[in-house]
Amino acid sequence: MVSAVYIIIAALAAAFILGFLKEQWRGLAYVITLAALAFMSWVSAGWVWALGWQGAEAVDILTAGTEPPFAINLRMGLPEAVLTLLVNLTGLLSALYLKEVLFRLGRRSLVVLLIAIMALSGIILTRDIFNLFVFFELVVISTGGLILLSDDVQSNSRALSAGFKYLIASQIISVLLLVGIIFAYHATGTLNIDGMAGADLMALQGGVIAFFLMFIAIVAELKPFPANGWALDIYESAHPAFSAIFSAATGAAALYAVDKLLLIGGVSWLPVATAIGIVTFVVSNTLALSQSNDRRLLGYSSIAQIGLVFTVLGQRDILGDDYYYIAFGVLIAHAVGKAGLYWLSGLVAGRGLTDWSALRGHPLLIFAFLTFVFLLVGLPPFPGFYAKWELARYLAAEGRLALLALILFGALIEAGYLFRWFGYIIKRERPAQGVVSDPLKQVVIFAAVVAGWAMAFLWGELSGRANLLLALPLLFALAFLLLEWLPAWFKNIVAISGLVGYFAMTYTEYDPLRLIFIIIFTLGGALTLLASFHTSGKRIGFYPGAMLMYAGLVMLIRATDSFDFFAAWELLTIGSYFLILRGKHSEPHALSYAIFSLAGAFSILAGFALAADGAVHFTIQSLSEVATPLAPWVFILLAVGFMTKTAAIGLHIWLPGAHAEAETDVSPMVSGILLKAGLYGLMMLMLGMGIQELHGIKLNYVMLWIGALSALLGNLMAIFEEDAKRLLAYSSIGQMGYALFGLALMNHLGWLMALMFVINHYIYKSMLFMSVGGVAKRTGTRDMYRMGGLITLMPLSFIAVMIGIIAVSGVPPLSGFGGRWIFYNAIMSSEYRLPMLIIFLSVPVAFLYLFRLIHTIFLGQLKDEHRRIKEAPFWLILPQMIYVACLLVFALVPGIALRHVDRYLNDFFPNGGLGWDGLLITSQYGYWSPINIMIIIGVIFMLLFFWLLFVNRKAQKVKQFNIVFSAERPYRPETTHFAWNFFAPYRKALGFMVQPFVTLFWNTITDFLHAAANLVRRLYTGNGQTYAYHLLLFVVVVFFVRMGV
Amino acid sequence: MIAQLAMATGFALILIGFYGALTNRNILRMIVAFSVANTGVHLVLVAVGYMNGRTAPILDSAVSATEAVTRIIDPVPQALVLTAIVIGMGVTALMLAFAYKLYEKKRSLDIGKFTELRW
Amino acid sequence: MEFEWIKIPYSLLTLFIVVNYGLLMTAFIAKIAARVGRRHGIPIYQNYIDLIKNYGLRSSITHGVMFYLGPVFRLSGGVGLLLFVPSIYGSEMFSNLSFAGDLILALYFIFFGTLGMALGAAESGSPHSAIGITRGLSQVTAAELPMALAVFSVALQYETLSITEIVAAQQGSVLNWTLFTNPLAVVAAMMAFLGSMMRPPFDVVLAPQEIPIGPPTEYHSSYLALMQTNRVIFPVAKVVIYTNLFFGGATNWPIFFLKVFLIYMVSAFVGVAFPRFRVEQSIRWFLIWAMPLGILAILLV
Amino acid sequence: MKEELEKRIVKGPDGIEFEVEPLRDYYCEAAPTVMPQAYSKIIEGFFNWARAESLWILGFGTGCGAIEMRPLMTPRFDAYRYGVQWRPTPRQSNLFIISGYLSVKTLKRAIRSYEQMQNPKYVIGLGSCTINGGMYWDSYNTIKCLDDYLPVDLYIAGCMPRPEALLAGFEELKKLIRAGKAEGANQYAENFEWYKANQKKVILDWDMPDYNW
Repeated sequence: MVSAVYIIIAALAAAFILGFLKEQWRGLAYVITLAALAFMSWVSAGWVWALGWQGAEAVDILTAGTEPPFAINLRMGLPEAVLTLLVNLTGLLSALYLKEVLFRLGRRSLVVLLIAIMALSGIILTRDIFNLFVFFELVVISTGGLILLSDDVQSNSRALSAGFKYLIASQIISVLLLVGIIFAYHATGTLNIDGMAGADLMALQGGVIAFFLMFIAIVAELKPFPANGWALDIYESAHPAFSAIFSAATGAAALYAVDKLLLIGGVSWLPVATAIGIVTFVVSNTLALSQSNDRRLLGYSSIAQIGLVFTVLGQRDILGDDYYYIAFGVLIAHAVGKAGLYWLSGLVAGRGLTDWSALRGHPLLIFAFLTFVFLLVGLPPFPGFYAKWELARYLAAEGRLALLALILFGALIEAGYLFRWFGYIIKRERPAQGVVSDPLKQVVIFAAVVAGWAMAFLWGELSGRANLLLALPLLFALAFLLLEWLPAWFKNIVAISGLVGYFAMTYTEYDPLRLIFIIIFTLGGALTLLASFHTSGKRIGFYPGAMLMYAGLVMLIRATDSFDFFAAWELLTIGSYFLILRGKHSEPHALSYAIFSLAGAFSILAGFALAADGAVHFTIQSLSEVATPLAPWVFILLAVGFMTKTAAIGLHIWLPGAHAEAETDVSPMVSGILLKAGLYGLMMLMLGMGIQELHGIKLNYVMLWIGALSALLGNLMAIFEEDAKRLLAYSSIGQMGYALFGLALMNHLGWLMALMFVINHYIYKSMLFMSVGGVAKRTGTRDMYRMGGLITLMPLSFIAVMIGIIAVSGVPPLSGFGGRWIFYNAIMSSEYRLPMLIIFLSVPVAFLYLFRLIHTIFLGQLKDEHRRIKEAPFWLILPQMIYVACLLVFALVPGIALRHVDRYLNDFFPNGGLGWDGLLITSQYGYWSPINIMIIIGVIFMLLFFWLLFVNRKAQKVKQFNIVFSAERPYRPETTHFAWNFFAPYRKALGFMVQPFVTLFWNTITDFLHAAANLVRRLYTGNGQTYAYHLLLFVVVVFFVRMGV
Repeated sequence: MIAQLAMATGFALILIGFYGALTNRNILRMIVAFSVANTGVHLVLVAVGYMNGRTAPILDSAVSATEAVTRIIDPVPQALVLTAIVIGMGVTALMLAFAYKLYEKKRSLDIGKFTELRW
Repeated sequence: MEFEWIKIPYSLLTLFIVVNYGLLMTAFIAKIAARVGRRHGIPIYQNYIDLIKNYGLRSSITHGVMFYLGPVFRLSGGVGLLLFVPSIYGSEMFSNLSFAGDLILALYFIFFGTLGMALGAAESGSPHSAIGITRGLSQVTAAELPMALAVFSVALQYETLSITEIVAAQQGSVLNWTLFTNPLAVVAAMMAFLGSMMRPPFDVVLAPQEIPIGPPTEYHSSYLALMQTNRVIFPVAKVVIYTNLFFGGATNWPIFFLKVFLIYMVSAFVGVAFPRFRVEQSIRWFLIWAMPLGILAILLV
Repeated sequence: MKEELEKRIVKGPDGIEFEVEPLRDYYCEAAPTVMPQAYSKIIEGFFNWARAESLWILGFGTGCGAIEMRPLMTPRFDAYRYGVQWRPTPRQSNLFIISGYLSVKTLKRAIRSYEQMQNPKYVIGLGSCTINGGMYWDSYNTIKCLDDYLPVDLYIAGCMPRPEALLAGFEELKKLIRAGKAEGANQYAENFEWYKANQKKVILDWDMPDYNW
């Protein structure tokens, strides 16, 4: 292998040669620079290959041919190789990116660039402390030079002032560092880091202060929270390509320098590192919330990410051999993501976050943006995800829960503002100036994207678990990215056949409980996708999102290990987020959905980490073996996570907006199918952990109350809704409340009822959403009081809605009654009484909003503008009719689905099963024979109907205004259709129960965060001197905190 | 005795430099203050290497190579200070270049004038 | 518990008896209510005449398919409710079609008629019927809560959901009736009974003259005839459930007629004495007075 | 013609413009038809008996006679005994009592209610105002002879007839119905044009289809 020192030699040689070239031979100079950078990258890549795969040993390069204390030595181990590769590659790509700027400024800027990259590689390689100082100063000087590349140097002095502030800060840092070095040398007698580490500097006289000065100087390079005003100004004003180098390369080099220093400092300094790191991570992320300039936001985000890596460095004592896997996972994800975003910001003209909506015309660039956001937030399948999982596992094992909570909180905020930004891109109206279409810059960006996905694959391989990228469902979903150019109907066929094929391939492997869920997710999904034929064009972004959700759902069912379960959970969350975001006004709702779901996912992550207690592979089944002191907390964390997905009361405010604003064929998917993932999670949890107790309170009793309250309040809120889809959304909250109640009963019939609700809710909710979507598509509005009298124009939709509401309200002939019957038998045999009372109130309440739905849309007075509307599109009607058939079949023969599950549940809840003999279903208390009921009601109904038809065979068909109107002539259809504020008396009586307290609660939290961010960011006044004060103050404070306390 | 005196003056210069940099609003005054601080650091560097009763680490007729070990002070800080001085000079030169550019832009040398980038 | 063909004629017989009994009894109770107002009151056979006259009317109009289905839903709801519950305890002949479902079926089948009526009346397009439906649904759902609580408390008390077993448990002396063994449930149920009988304290739904008789404003001739038949069958069917659950059921027809009449009289008595509640007043009345009793009934069973 | 009844061009949600003609789109324009007797004499007789025994009056009081109709429902006169009952909606009522003078405005509403009643339907005119205009014989806005506008089956004389007279009138009407001679509805249907012409002569703003179902 080529010796590592050639990296530095190549850079210096190239810089030297450039000196000889004529001023106007710019092309040649540029080529030489690129060649040098390429060579340096090739050398470090060679070392990465040798050390990583060939199994070679770390090599020490003795520069002066003698042992360290008397000469500087460089070391090339695996970490150094990876980091130098990262630095050199970033340098090369940025050089490519800066082509025309470098051409304009000539060869002097090329030299400065080469020196900068060489200095960064030097920082990583050198093992000598003074040499480290020299390389740091080289970085300072070259950074000072590179900042001036920024294009707005001519226009205003922002870049200049940022550079000057940086130099002020670096002066202070160099003073501290030099004093620290000399005293450390004086104490230990050597300048070599390994030598100092061996000499146990702490014990020597004055050693602690010396180390502190060195340590705090290098940490100041990492831009810690109070002392990073100068860094933000650089990020905001410098050329984006330089900011990419500054955040990815300089950040990585400085981090590794601190890591080397910590070898000297020993374990006692790790808590200080963790404290500084976590404060920087959380506070910088919070401050990023209130940013509107894109580069300054990226600056805050990069400071936060470096803070996170610094926290990981601070945890090196407990992370053991996974230390590099986690640290590099987070670092590389940050580097690639941040560099990519900076390069992307070079293409966008406007600097506001909403100006990025110019990207909308370029799907590839949006895919790039998404890849970088995924890298930063740490979503599967990217390295950050694996790193976060392992980190959580170690932290939970060590009991450092506060730290874990802070990390997850910071990650949640970061996800929040990045997804908010993505929402702006997709939804805000596009600015006049389009995207700069410079092919070279786009090549650089896509290089970063490819690097991101390569790292994802690599981290999957290294993780020792099933590599996510090799999971068949995920691959199938990602394949749709390649099919984006095809027409929508073709992709729809591929998607449906994929789902059905997957079911046909694997349906034998599931037990009855999972079989029901798999049928709903795959066959049900295929059925819902039928409705997607009604659209035209390419529908860019719909199928990858949808298939990602279905992939997540399917992998969730098949997951046995907690890691796969969690990965599937996050995949389905992201997939459904993309689906919801497609709605016209769905941006804020999709964002709140994403944040709630991610918060839920993080609580699940914490729950699994806590339960695993250090074990690398923790299966779902082994939830039952969790030790008693931890078990209730694990139960709570996991239950909260799953309940955010089933929108239990308190965590439900995202659901109405998300389901109502989604597209016509997305609402059924998100509402009918996605909510079941939460229920499946709860089932696995309760099957595993059974009834838990915390301080004497049974946790499933608490869930009973939550389920009951969700049922009641969900239904009550649905009554007073004017928007049809929001009404259905609130009703979903109510239905999920029922299912949660059934599960929490923890007896045989309770679970059977929950499953009955799972099936019923899927069928009728998808059907109702489709029919309401079809009506909204035809009438152009979702407000119910604007519709009316559509029964003659949209008869099939009417039939679907009527069958739907009969099923939902639980009136006998249809399957809803089955759910209620099992519910009654379940509560008969359970010993809880009070929560049931709330359920009893919510049973009839469901009746009200269902009637309101059908009355205001289909019956009553037909408005003028709706006189010529056609029936809903065929492809929306077909699935509805299939659902009607399903409902009737399920009403007649519930046994086909429930019988097997009933027997399967016997081994969890032995007593209380149902008897399935012939047509009659008997339980311990009562009996129910669906077929007889249907026949009897049918016969009576038909008899009376034909009798009435016979008697009224000569009836005169009249129109809408031939009504008894107290002998007056009705004025207009709008004034005679009673639909607005339909249940006014009910609101007078029970209105107090639907005041939006929960929304108020969550709004105050977010407002508090924004206010705090707005307040704290005032700290950066923009004055270089104040930044110097901050730096010194930071040094003094850390000193006293470390020494004094 | 001399070493402690040199060390003390070194630290004094550093503190004076910091004080000057933090209180003066004029950029040039700040640069001068920083160079004062730098010289203070260099003084400290050299003072640390001093040993009583020993001479400068120059191998010439006065001190031959063989007896050098007992006669000369620790040469390493001296070497370090050379590099430190060079680097200090480089950074100060860059700061002056920036100061000139800043003045060109805003016709003012007051650090408080350049606060467009904030919050 | 199995279906035999002989059950159909038996059920029709029960239906015939109940329809005639209903027509006579409602006229008789109307006469009693009149006598309270010192009026002579309608002749006993008046209901028959009204029925025949409505069928006899020559012309009728229709607002659409759902308009047709309104009365059909309503009457099939009433007839179904009657037939799903065993009328006479112990007699195979008059156990009607109760093999199809138990107490829960009866409890939920009450909504079948209400839902159908609401849909039919809404199809007529008249705002008066829509307002009537809103009031009706709001009130019925509030009234349904104490009923559900009482029924559940009884089910818990007798550990069964099958009506025949509940009636069997109440045989023997009068003291075995649920009235005495579980009085709170019975009081709650009777309050709920008032709510669903469309009698004056809670007749804001029909509210004659205010919103010309609410939902059935647009119904006439044969539709109205069907509704009149239901106006007769449905209360009796509901009362049959009450007798079976709370008042020891009926072992033969005379006891059946007597018990049904007495329970029906309860709502007549209250109806004659009290003015009409507004909807939110009636909702509050149910939730403040009836529901606590129901809750106590369940907790103390 | 009122503004809301004018023909207008309306744009549907899918952008198609079409014309809405309220009188044609909101109302059924069929003319009344003569309803044949029931299948045979006996059944028609039986039905007539039932119709006679259960007279449902429409709660529509016009003029001073209305106050006389209230006592019918009080204990003293109690018309319930004879199967007579109030019905608030014209749909369900068979008997329409024009109780006193009928101004043109009220006539328009009376016709609308009458036409919403089901065949067979009967009309009783109270007092002399319905016979020949009574004391308003020379008034500019009342109608002088009810017979020109509605087919009247029975007149009860008296300015205003007391409840006892009304009860006697009901007995008289029952005899007519039982005899099958109370076919006002069919008579109205047969010479519908004549009736409608008379009505339009008096009611100038007749902004309705001819027969308002």
